[in-house]
Amino acid sequence: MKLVTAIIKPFKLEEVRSALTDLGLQGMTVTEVKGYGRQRGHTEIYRGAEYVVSFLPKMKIEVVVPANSVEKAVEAIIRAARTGQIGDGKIFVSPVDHAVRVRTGETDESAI
Amino acid sequence: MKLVTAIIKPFKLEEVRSALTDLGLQGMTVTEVKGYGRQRGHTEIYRGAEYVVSFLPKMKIEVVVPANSVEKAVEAIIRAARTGQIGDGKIFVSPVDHAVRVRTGETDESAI
Amino acid sequence: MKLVTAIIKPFKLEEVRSALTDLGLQGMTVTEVKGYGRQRGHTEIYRGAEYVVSFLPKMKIEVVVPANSVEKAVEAIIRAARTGQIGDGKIFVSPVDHAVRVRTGETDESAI
Amino acid sequence: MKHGLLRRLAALVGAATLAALIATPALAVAPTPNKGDTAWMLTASALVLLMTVPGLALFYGGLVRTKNMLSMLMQVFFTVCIICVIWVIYGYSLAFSEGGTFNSFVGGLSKAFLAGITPDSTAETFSDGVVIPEYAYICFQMTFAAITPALIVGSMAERMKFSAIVLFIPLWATFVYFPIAHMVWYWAGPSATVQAAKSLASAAPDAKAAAQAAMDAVSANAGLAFQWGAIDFAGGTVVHINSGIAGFMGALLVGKRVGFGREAMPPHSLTMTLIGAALLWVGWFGFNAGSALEASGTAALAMINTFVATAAAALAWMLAEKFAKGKPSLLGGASGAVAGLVAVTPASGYAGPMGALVLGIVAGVACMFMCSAVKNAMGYDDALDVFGVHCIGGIIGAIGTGILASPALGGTGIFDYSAGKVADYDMVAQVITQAKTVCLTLVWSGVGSAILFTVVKALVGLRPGTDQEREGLDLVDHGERAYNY
Amino acid sequence: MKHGLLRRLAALVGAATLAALIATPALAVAPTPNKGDTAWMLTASALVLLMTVPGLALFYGGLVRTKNMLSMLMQVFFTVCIICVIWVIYGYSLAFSEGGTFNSFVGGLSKAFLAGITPDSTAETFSDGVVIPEYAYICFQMTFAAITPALIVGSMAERMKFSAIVLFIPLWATFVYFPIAHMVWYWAGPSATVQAAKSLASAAPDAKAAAQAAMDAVSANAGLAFQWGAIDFAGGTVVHINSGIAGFMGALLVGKRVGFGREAMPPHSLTMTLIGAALLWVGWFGFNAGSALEASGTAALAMINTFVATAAAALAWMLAEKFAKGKPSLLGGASGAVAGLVAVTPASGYAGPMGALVLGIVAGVACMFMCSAVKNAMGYDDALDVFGVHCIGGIIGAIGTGILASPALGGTGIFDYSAGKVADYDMVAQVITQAKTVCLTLVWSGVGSAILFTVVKALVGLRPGTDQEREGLDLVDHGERAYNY
Amino acid sequence: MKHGLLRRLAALVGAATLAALIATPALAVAPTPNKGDTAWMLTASALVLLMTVPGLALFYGGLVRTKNMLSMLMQVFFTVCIICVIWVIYGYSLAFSEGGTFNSFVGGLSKAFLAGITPDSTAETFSDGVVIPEYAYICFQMTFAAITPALIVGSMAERMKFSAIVLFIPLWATFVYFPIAHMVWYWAGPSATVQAAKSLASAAPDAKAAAQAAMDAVSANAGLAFQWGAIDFAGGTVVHINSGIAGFMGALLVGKRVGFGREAMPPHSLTMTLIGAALLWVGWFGFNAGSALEASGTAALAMINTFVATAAAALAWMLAEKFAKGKPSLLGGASGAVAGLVAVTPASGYAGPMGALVLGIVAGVACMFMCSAVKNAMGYDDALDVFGVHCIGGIIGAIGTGILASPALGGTGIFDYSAGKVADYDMVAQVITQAKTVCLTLVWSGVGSAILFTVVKALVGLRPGTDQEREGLDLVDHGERAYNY
Ligand SMILES: Nc1ncnc2c1ncn2[C@@H]1O[C@H](COP(=O)(O)OP(=O)(O)O)[C@@H](O)[C@H]1O
Ligand SMILES: Nc1ncnc2c1ncn2[C@@H]1O[C@H](COP(=O)(O)OP(=O)(O)O)[C@@H](O)[C@H]1O
Ligand SMILES: Nc1ncnc2c1ncn2[C@@H]1O[C@H](COP(=O)(O)OP(=O)(O)O)[C@@H](O)[C@H]1O
Repeated sequence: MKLVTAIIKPFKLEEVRSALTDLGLQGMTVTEVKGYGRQRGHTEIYRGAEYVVSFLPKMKIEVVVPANSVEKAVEAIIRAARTGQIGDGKIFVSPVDHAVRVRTGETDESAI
Repeated sequence: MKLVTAIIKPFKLEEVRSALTDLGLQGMTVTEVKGYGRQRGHTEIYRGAEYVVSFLPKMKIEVVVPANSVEKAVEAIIRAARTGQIGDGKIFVSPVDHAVRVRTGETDESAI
Repeated sequence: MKLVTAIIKPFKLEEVRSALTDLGLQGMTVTEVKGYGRQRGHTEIYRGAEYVVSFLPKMKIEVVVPANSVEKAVEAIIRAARTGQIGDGKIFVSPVDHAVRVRTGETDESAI
Repeated sequence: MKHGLLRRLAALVGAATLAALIATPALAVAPTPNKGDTAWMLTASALVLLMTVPGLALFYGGLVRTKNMLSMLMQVFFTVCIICVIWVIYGYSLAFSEGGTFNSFVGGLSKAFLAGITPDSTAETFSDGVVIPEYAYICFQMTFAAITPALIVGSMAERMKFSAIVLFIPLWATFVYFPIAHMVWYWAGPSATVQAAKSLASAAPDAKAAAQAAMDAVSANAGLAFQWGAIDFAGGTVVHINSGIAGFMGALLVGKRVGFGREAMPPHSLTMTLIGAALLWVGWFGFNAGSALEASGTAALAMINTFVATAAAALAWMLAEKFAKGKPSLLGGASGAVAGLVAVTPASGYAGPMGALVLGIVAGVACMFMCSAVKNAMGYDDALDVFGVHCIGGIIGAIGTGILASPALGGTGIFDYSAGKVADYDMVAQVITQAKTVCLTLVWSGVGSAILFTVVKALVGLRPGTDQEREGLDLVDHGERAYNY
Repeated sequence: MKHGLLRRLAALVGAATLAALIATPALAVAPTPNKGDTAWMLTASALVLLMTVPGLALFYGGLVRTKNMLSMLMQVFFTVCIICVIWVIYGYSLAFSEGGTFNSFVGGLSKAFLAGITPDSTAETFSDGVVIPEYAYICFQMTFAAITPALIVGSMAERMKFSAIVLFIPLWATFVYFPIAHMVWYWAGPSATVQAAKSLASAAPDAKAAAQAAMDAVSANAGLAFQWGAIDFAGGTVVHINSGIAGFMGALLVGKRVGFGREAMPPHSLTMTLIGAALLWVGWFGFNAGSALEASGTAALAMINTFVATAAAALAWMLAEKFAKGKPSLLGGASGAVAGLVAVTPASGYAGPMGALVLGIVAGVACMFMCSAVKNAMGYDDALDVFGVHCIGGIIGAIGTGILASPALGGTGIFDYSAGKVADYDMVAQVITQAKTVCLTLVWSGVGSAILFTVVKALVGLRPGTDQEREGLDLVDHGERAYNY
Repeated sequence: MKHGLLRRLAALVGAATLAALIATPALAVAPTPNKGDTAWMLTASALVLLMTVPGLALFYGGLVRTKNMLSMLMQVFFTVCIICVIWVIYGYSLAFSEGGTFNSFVGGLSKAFLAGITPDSTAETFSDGVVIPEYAYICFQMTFAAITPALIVGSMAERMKFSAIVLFIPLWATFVYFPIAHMVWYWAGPSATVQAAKSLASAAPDAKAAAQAAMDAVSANAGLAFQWGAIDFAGGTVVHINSGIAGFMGALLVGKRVGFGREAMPPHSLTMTLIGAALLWVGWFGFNAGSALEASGTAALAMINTFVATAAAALAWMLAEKFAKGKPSLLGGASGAVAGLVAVTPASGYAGPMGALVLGIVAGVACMFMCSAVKNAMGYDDALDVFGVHCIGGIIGAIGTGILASPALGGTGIFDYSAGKVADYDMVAQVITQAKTVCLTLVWSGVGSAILFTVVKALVGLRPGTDQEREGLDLVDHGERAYNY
C-alpha cells in the first residue's frame, strides 16, 4: 500500500475528488494547508505596515491506495488538478506498512 | 520507529489521547481534517442553492512510536475511537527513518 | 528523496522558512496543528466550567528533499526553531518513493 | 412606573382633593400626546428590538459551540417573529385589556386584532393627563413580550429540537407571559383613579356609598399583583423571574447535553457574546428608561441606574472571579453586566443611583456564585445560565426594589394618585408584597412551564437523536452552517 | 407621508374652506420645529445609517465567500461615503428643489452646496404648519440616497471590480436616484397647497380664474409620479424597485461568477448575515417611522406595521421552505424579514396592522419563490438576490399599498389637504396609479442602469481577470484580507 | 455648544439689554425640561455607549491578533464600567461642579455621590431658560468620561498587563480627564451670565461697580480654557487630543511589542473593525449632535457635519492610499472615517457643511500621512494609531474650528449671551486661543500620563513576560480565548 499525497489549488478539490472516486477509490482525507514555492504571494498593507505573504492557500489530499493503483491515481490527479499555471502543486508517493479500519478492525487492502 | 496516523471522529479525540498517554506515549500531533468515505455527508441549502457536502470533519492524530509499540498503540486507538458506526476512521502505519528533538538535538527513540 | 516533517512553535515559522530557502530548498507545505507533549497547556474557565487545554498550537512544516540534503535541512531547522525551552518540537524524516510536479509532469528530484 | 397604592386610596382621599383638582385642569378635552414622549417611546421600542436581535441572539450564540450557533440565532429570531404576530392578534388584548371575570389573572379579547385602534388612539402613561399613541405603547410592550420567551431558550441550548421550540414558545406566551404581564402591570390607569378619588372626596354625604363603590371598582380593575401593590418598574418579575424559572424547568425536563461534564464545551465566540452583552446594555436603556412611558426625569433616573448597576455588577463579578479563580474574565464581566441589568430592571425608576450601585454589586456576586458553585454542586445543565442570571438576578431585583424604593435610602417612594404626592413608605410591607409576587410568578411560571414542556414532549418530542445532537442542530434542524470560512 | 391628491383639489375646494381656515390659525408667523419631531428625526437618521453600515454591509458580507467579504463591506461603505458628499454638493438640490422646465423629472441647482441653509432653516412635514430643521431633513433624506445604490452592489457581488463600482455609483445616483426621488416625492408642500386652496375658495368671482391658475401652478409644482397621485410612504418605489431592477441589469451585464453553478458558494458567515438582517430591522424603524417626518401617531403606525409585516414575512418564508425543502433555515428567515421590510415600506403609513400582516405573508412566500424556483429556472446570477427580494418585494408593496391604504381594509386612506380630511378612496384608480409608477421606475432605472453599466464597462471594464476573481476581490482590489485568524 | 465670550461681555453689555430682556420673559418660574430635548439626550447617551461598547471595542479588537482580541475587548469594557462607577461617586462633581480655589482647574466635591440630585433636578443647556433633567446630563457626560480613557488603551494594545490597565484608568480619569473637562467645559451657564449682564446694563450709576464685580465673578466661574474663550463643541480637545497624547506616552513608556517590525501582525478581523467603525459613526451622532444638549437646529447642523466630514475623510484617506500604495483599503476607509469624526468633533456645531467637508479632507490625508510615513520613520509602536488619528485629528479639528466657525466661511460664529446675538468674529484671536488650549492639553495630559504610567509601572509593572506576551493576553490575563471554532 502507498500513501499518495497531493498538494493542489483549492478550487480544484472537487474535480480531483471526483476523478479519484471514478477510479473506485472510495476514501480520502483532505487538509487545508499553506504552500510556499515558485508561485509568488502577494503584499498586504495595513495602515503603515506592509507584509509580504509568501504562503498561499493549498489543499492537501491524502489517499492510501493499493500499490498497483498508485500510477492510475497519480495520473488522475494530474489530469484533474492541472491548470498549466505555476503553483499547480505536487504529488508525493510514500510507503505505508499497514492500514486498519477502526470500526471493523479489518486490515490492509480491505481496510481502505 | 513508525508513524501511526489515525483518522477519527472529532469527539473521540479526548478518549484517544488518554488511551495513548495511558500507554506511556507522551507526545502526539493533531490536525483538523475533512474526510471523504463511506459515511455520507449532508445537503446544505442556501436560498435557491443546494450543496451536497461530502467531506466530513475528522481529526487526524499523528504519533511517532518505537517500532515495538505500534501494535499496542493501534489497539488502544481502536478501542478508544470505535463507536461501531460507519465513519469511525482508519489507522495507517508508515516508516520513519529518524526523529530529532529540536530543543536538545536528541535523536530517534530518545527524541519521541 | 525524503520527507522532512518539523513540528515547531508557530512564531518560529518565518525563521525556519528563510533558513530552508537559504539552503536552496524552494518549496514547503505548512499546516496549523495542535501538539501534545511535555509542554504543559493551560486552564480555561468559562463561568462555572473549567477546561484543561492540553493541546497547544504548533506549525507542521513538510518539505520533500533529495536524500543528500536531509542532514543540512534538519540542521537548519534546528538552528532556526530552537528557543531552548520545552515544546520546541520535533523533526521526523521518512521515505518518499516518488514525486511529481502537477503542472509539468516532471518527476522525482526535478519535481521538488 | 408601576405601583400599587390603590388599596390605600380611600383613606387618603379627603386630603387629596385639592391636589387632584390642581393636577387635572381640563377634564373635558381628550389629552394629546406630547411629541417628545412619542419620540422617546418610538426610540425605546427600537432599542428593545436591538436588545433581542441581534443582542440576545449574539450573547447566547457566542456561548454555544460552533455547530449550534445558527440554531441559537434561529430560536431567538423565530421567537421574536412569532410573538410579534400573536401579539397583534390576541396577545396585547390578553395582557392589557379588561378581562371581565378573570380580570385578576388575564385580560379579555376586546382588543384582539387591535380592533378599534387607530393612529389617533392613545394610551395613558403613569401621569394623569399624559398619553402616548396607543400604537407606540403596543410596539413597546410587544418587544417585552418578544424578549421574555427568547430568554428561556438559553437554558435548553444545544439540545432542544427546533420543532419543540416552535410549539413551546407560543404556548408559553399565551399561558404564562400574557397572564403574568396582566397580573403585574394591568390597571385602570391614572385618570380613572384620580377621577374616582375626586368624586369620592367631593361626594355629598348621601352619594358617598356610591362614590366609594365606584372607587373600589376602579381599584379592583387591575391585575392580581398590582392590586397587592407590587412594584416592578420594567419587568424584573414579569420578564426575568418569569423566564428564568421557565428556563430552569426546561433544563431539567430536557435533560443534560450529550457529553455534559465530560467533553469541553467552551463558548465558540466570546467576541459575539461581548457584542451581544453590549447591545443588551445599550438596548436596555429603552427597556428601563422607556418603561417610564415619558421622556421625563424619571426616565433619566432609570437610565442612570441602568448605567450604574450594570457597571457595578460587571466589576463585582470580575472581582469575585479574580478572588475565586485567579483571573477576571470577559465572560464574567459580560455575565455580571447582564446580572446587573436584570437586577436593576424592577428598581430602575424607584431606586436612587447609590441604591442601584449597591444592587449591582449584590447581583454581580450572588449570580456569580449561583452560576459556578451552586450550579456545579447541583449538576443541572442550564446551558447558558438563564436561571442563575435571570431568575436569581430578578429575585434580587424584585426584593431589592422593595428596599431601595424607600425615600430614606434615596429612592423615589411610591406615588399616591389620590393624594397627588408620594406616599409614606412602609418598607417591610412592600418587601412582603414583593416577595408574594415573586412566589406567584415562580409558581405560575414554574408549574405552567413544566406542564407545557411535558405537552410538547408528548406531541413532538424535545430532543434530537444523540448522533444528530453530536452533528449539531445547525445542520440537523436547519440544513445550514453558521460559518464556511 | 407622500400622497397625490392635488389634481382633485379644485373640485373639493369649496367645501374645504372652513376646515382649512381652522387648520391654519396664524399665517403670519413662521412655524418653528417641535423639539419632539426634531428628536425623532435625528434619531431616525442615525437609525438609517445603522441600517446601511454596518447593517446592509454585514447582511451582504455574510453571504459572500470569505475571500470577497472585505470587498463587499468596502463597496457598501464607499457608497455611503461618496453619496454623503455628493448629496450636500448637488444631490439634495437635484432631488428636492424646484427644477424649472424639467421639474416633473428632476430638481434644479438652487440648493447646490446647501446654499442659503442655516440651522434656523426649516423643511415642511406633511402637516400644514409643522416643520423640522432643514438640516435634519437633509440628513434623513441623505441616508435614503446612500442606502439605495448600496443595495445594488449585492447583485454583482464577488465579481465586479472596485474601480467599476467607484465610477458606477455616483453616475447612478445622479442619473437615476435623484430624478426618481424627485418624481415620486417632490411637491410644493402642505402650506402652499392649503393656501392656494383657500384663496381659490374665497376668491371673488372675477378673481376665480387667477386663483385657479395659482392653484394649478401649485399642483404642477411636483414630481411626475406625485402629480399622478402615486403614494410611497417610505420608498418602496424610489428605493427598492429602483435598486432592484438596477441590480438585475447589473447581474446580467456583468455576467455570472466564475464557477457559478459548478462550485459550492455557501455564505461564509450566516452569523454576520443575521446581525445584518437584525440591524436592518432595527434601523428600518427610522426608515419607515421616520418617513412620517413627525413623532406622531402615524409614525407609530409605521412602526407597528414594520414590526408585523417583517415578522410575518420571515415566518412565511420559513414555512414555505419547510414545505418546499424540508427545513426552515436562518437564511430563509432573514431573507423573509428583509422581503417583509421591503414590501411594507411604501405601505407602512397607510395600511393597518392587519393589512401589514397579510402583506408580509404574501411578500415572504412570493420572494422565496422568486429567489429559488424562478431564479434557478432562468439561470441568471443575481448573487445576493437583490432583484428577487427588493424589486419583487417592492412591487408587491407598491401595488399592495394601493389596496391596503383603503379605509375599508383598515388603512388610513389618503389625506386631502384642501378638504382638511381623508378623501374618499378609489382603490382601482389608486392601484392603476401605483402600477404606472412601478412601470415608470422599472423603465427609467432599468434602461438608465443598463446604459451606465455599459459606459462604465467601456471606461474601466467591469470585471477582474479570472485568476484574480478566483483569488478574491479582497486581495486583488484592496490588498488586505477580512480575517487573519 | 461651548463657547467663551465672557470676557467680552462687559463691553457689549449696554447694547444687549433689550435683547436679553426679550429672551428672558419669566424669570420667576424655574424652567422645566422640554420633553423633546429630554428624548434626544436620552437617545444621545445610549448612542455614545454604543460607540464605546461594542463600537470602539470592536474597532480596536479587530485590529489586534486573535490571541489578544479578548484582552482588547476586556480593556475597553472594563474602562466603561469603572468610569461609570467613579463618575457617580466623584467624577461628575470634579468635572462639573464649582471648585472653589482651584475652580480654574477642577471642580469640587459638592456633588459627590450625586448628592442632592433628584429626578426633578435640571441642568442648563446653552440657551437661556432651556434645561434638561440633570440625570440626563450626568448620563450624557458619563459616556464621554468613559470613552476617553478607553481610547488610550489602543496605543498599548497587545502588551500591557490587565492589572496595569486596572490601575491606570481610574488614576488617569481622576488626574487628567476630570480636570481637562472642567477647564474646557465648566462655566456658570447662560442664565447666570444673562442675569449678570442685565443687572450691569440696568444698574444705576452708583451700583455699576457692584454689578460689574458680579459680572466678573460670573465670568470667572468657569474653567481655565473656557475663560480664555476656547471653543470645543463635542470634545476635540477634551476627548481626542487628551487621549491621543496619553496614548502616545503609553506607547513610548510601555515599549514595542515583541516581534514588532519583524513578525507580521495583521489585523485578525477587519470585519470587526468595520463593524466598530460603523458603530462609531452611528454613535457619534449622539456624541456630536447630543452636545447641543437640545433637539435643535444646531443639533441637526452637528449631525450633518458629522455625516459629511466623516465621509469626506474616509474618501480622502482611501484616495491618498490609492496614490501612495496603489490600492484603497477598507482599513484605510475606516481609519479615515474615524479621523474625520475626530476632526469634526470640536467643529460640529460651529462649522457649516462645506467647512466640514474641507476639514474632513484635510484630516483624512494628514492622519494617513501620520500613521504611515511619519510613524514608520520614527519607529514608535503606537499599536492602533491612537496618536496618529486622535491626537493629530483632534489638533486639526481644534485649530480648524477656530477657522471654520467664522461666519464668513459659513460657520455659525460664537453666540454672545450678553448681546443676545452672534458676536463679531476675530479669526486670528480665536485660532490663537484654540492653539493655547491645545498646548494646555498636550502638556497637562502628556506630563500627567507619563507620571501615571511611571507610578503604575512601579506598583505592578506594565508588561507581562515575553513568553506570556507570545501566548497572548487572552489566556494569560483572562484565562479564556476569543474564539473556539
Ligand atoms: N519540496 C517541497 N516539499 C513539500 N511541498 C512542496 C515542495 N515544493 C512545493 N511544495 C508545495 O507545492 C506547492 C506548489 O509549488 P510551486 O513551486 O509554487 O509551483 P509548481 O508546483 O507549479 O512548481 C507549494 O505551494 C507547496 O505547497
Ligand atoms: N483510502 C483512504 N485514504 C485516506 N483516508 C481515508 C481513506 N479511506 C477513508 N479515509 C478516511 O477515513 C474516514 C472514514 O472512512 P469511511 O469510509 O467514511 O468510514 P469507515 O472508516 O467506517 O469505513 C474518511 O472520512 C477519510 O477521512
Ligand atoms: N511522539 C510524537 N509523535 C508526534 N508528534 C510529537 C510526538 N512527541 C511530540 N510531538 C510533537 O512535538 C511537540 C513538542 O513536544 P514537547 O514534548 O511538548 O516538547 P519538546 O519537543 O521540547 O520535547 C508536541 O506539541 C507535539 O506536537
